[in-house]
Amino acid sequence: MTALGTIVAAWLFAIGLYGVVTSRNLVHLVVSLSVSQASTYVLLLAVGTRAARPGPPARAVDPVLQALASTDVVVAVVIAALLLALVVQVHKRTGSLDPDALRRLPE
Amino acid sequence: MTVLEAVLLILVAAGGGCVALVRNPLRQAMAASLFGSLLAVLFAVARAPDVALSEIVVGAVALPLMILLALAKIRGGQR
Amino acid sequence: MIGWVAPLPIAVPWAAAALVLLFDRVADRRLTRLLTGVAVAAEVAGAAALLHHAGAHPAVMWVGGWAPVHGVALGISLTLDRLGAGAALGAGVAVAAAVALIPATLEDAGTTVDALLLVLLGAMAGFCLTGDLLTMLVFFELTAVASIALTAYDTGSVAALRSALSLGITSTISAFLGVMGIALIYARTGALNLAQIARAVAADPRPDRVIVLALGLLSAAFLIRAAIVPFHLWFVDTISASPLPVVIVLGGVLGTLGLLGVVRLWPAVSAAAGVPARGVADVLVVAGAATALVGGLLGLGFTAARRRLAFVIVAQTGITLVGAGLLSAGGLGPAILYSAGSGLAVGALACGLAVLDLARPRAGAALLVAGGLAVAGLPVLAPGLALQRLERAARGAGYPWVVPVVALAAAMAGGAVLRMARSSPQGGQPEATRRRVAGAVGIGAVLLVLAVLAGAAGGWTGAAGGWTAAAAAGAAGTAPAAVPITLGGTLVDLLSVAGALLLGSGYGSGFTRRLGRQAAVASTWSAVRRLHDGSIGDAVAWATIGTAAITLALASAMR
Amino acid sequence: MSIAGRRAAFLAGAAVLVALLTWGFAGLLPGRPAGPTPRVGDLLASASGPDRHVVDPVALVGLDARSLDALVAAFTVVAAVAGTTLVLRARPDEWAGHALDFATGRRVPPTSDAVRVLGLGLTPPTVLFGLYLVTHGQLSPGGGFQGGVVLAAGVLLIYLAGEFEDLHGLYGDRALERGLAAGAGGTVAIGFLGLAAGPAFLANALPLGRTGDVLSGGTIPLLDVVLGLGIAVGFVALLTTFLHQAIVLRPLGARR
Repeated sequence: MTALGTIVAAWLFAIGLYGVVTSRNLVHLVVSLSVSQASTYVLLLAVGTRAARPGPPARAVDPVLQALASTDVVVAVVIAALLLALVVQVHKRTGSLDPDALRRLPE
Repeated sequence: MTVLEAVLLILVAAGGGCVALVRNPLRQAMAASLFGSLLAVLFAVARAPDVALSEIVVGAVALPLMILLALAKIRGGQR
Repeated sequence: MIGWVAPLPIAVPWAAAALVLLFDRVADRRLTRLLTGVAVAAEVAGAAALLHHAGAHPAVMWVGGWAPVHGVALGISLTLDRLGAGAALGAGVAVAAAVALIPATLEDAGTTVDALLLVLLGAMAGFCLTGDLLTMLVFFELTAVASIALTAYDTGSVAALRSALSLGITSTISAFLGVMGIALIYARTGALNLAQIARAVAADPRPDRVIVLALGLLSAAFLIRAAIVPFHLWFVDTISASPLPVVIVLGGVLGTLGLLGVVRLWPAVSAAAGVPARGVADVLVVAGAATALVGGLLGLGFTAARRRLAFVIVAQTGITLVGAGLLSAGGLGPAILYSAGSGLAVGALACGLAVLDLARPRAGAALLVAGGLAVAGLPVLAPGLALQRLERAARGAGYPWVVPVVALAAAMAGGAVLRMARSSPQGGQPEATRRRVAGAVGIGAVLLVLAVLAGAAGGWTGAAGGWTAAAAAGAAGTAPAAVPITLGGTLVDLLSVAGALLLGSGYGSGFTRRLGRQAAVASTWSAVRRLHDGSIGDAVAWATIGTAAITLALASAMR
Repeated sequence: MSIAGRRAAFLAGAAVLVALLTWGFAGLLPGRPAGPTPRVGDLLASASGPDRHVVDPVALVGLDARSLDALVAAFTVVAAVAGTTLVLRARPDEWAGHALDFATGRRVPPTSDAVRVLGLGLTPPTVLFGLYLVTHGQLSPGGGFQGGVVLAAGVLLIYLAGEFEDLHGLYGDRALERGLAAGAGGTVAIGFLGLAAGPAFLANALPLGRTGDVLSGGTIPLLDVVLGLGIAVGFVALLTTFLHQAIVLRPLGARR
């Protein structure tokens, strides 16, 4: 779990950010962010799993990390909703969802 | 690590790649729902039931639903 | 007694936020405003009491009564030292100024704005007061979530919506980095309490790549929010588009709190993990100096007032990081004083811009000039008195080269503000806004007076002891020392004020015009402008690059 | 930056970052003897669970030992929901029309009886499951956060059954936001209860009950209920705000 888990975590983090950086659609951009988010859960799981812990074998994943991750999952989706609300409002104002259409050269 | 966990991890990695690389937001919403379900199964198998419960409710249902509603508004405005 | 007071700066604003939302329709608007004001005042009073109480050794209070068992911290601590209490006080003052400025700037603001400001205040106080790494991070994430909608308050402006998205996305990525860093630290030490982490790391002095990677990720997480170059792209856009009361909070304290996170974290663990203190200081001082220079230079280069203000704040954060990054007792004191003074100056500048928006050019320009002199380092106000002391600390820590850099950055930032004042628009004087003008001018003046008072009380930073993560054990750390004001420091100060006056009066603009005609300079400048066009993808790409750079620098400094 | 330039710059930075992540993660693999201290989580799970009459160690950590984190999470939901309503508030150039089908632009036809029956039939079991999760947080996986979302899903099923306009009339514009504020405020009130009746803010000052009972664990079930109701109301508020946007609000001048 530990070795493969950490590799998958690094992959998910990077591919999610790649989606964000190269996105041509704001909805897509916000959803790509949730892929990077998943990498933190996979890492917490890899760290909290039995084999990675010292001491006698425990039954389940470390409760501190479970508490952190299970709360974070719920919080993350509310933040995603807030970002999607901004996206909806952007679309109302500009009629476009292209992140690069929002750019404006500063004075 | 069990074989099942390894297979699930690889599926999660592939699913995450799909979500980030699928460019059509509607298809992406479906991919995100699948990705959330896969994560939930992984957490359940790896004995993190609390996280699995959160993820199945949020990742597989709530988030995709919000994406669909946002897209619905946007489509409505485009016509 | 202190156990009673300690949770109040967090709990009172939150309780008030809940009440404000609850009685939104039932109660009169004046009543909810009063409730907001009382809650902010209570936070300020509570933080002041904690500051007064915190002595050389920090008091530790365990939330829920979960005291350590066999020296292992099971619960969350509130670690009450002067650094944290002072920062919580600063947050309270900034939010008070923001709340007071709302009537002058956002006439139709509803109760939701008050509630969000209160949630933000409680979160900032919690971030300052807790001694638990994970709790720090979740409080910090909440400060971001609460400020997203405040930034986008003007939903009719595309720039406001874009900058709120940029803030939301970069701060979310910052939170991911923080969680990853915490997971690594927990994997290695089994602890989340800062003091216990420090002890666990110190018990095993072998160089440890897990801890080094965790430090890199966590520092990047904090520096993204502090808008250190190259993490500053989202910040410049956000400050340019946010309502002015929000600018006071975002630009005046929230960035500095990111630096507080770094200060709490690094000395606690870096030395034992195999990165020599000098290596850490090198990374921080270079990042701070680069940020100060970029901020000063671009503050002069751009012409829009709001964008200039954003770069001036970036320069100030960079100078604060130089002081904190010296990792010496002598550097931290001036850094604290400087961040307090510069935050107050930012508040005064925001008030000045509000007055200009109300079409009172003379009063607005006066506030901007006073704020500009503060930024430039006039040795009457807190920033100047801090810079005087920073000169000696930098030389003492072996970074003499940073003294002229900081002076130059302060001169350029001050000059940028003075140019803002000079190019302020001329408008009519509609009679209906007299009360609003008086309010904005008054708040700005009060903030400037506070900056003078903070400078006069500059000695207190010397006694701001016991700031390390001494929670479970009460282990003593490096306390900021009193640094005497030297002749050299005063000279540097006066030089930078003179430089700011020269730059502000337009000196050198002919030179820059000639320079701008050269092809190479012109193409570089247009590339710089394009980099700051508010692209969200650019902000994320540069955040990735910066994170990689900081982690790489730390890893290569590893023994 | 140009799009190609941004992609190249990102790829360079990301390559270095991924290399560093792999380098550091490799240090987690077995090989280095573990430190002397056991993890806080294991200590809490083995030693403190029985003391607090709690079966699920995750609830013990999340709502007792680290209950402050749960408060922060609750207020994060408050801030996000309040922010969403602030961002999506109707502007002067919008008007609220009848529910429109966003695919065709026609007024929504009444939902077919089959869908109504299915949606309304699924509602009671979903709500029951949500209530079970909320009230059994200290006994089994779940708790206020998860149960709250399930409860919200149950309410949403009513909407899916085509009752949007009917239900929207039951409460005012911001009633849901107020419900969420009440839930989050309730957690602070429980915190003050600990300060008044116990040793410290958020102290578990209520009788602990018998291990395995629904009312065991002191303040843990109370926090679960308060959080669960707050989260449920908050999620319903979010979803209805989006639904309102999608179905009801039209830009002025749009074709009817």
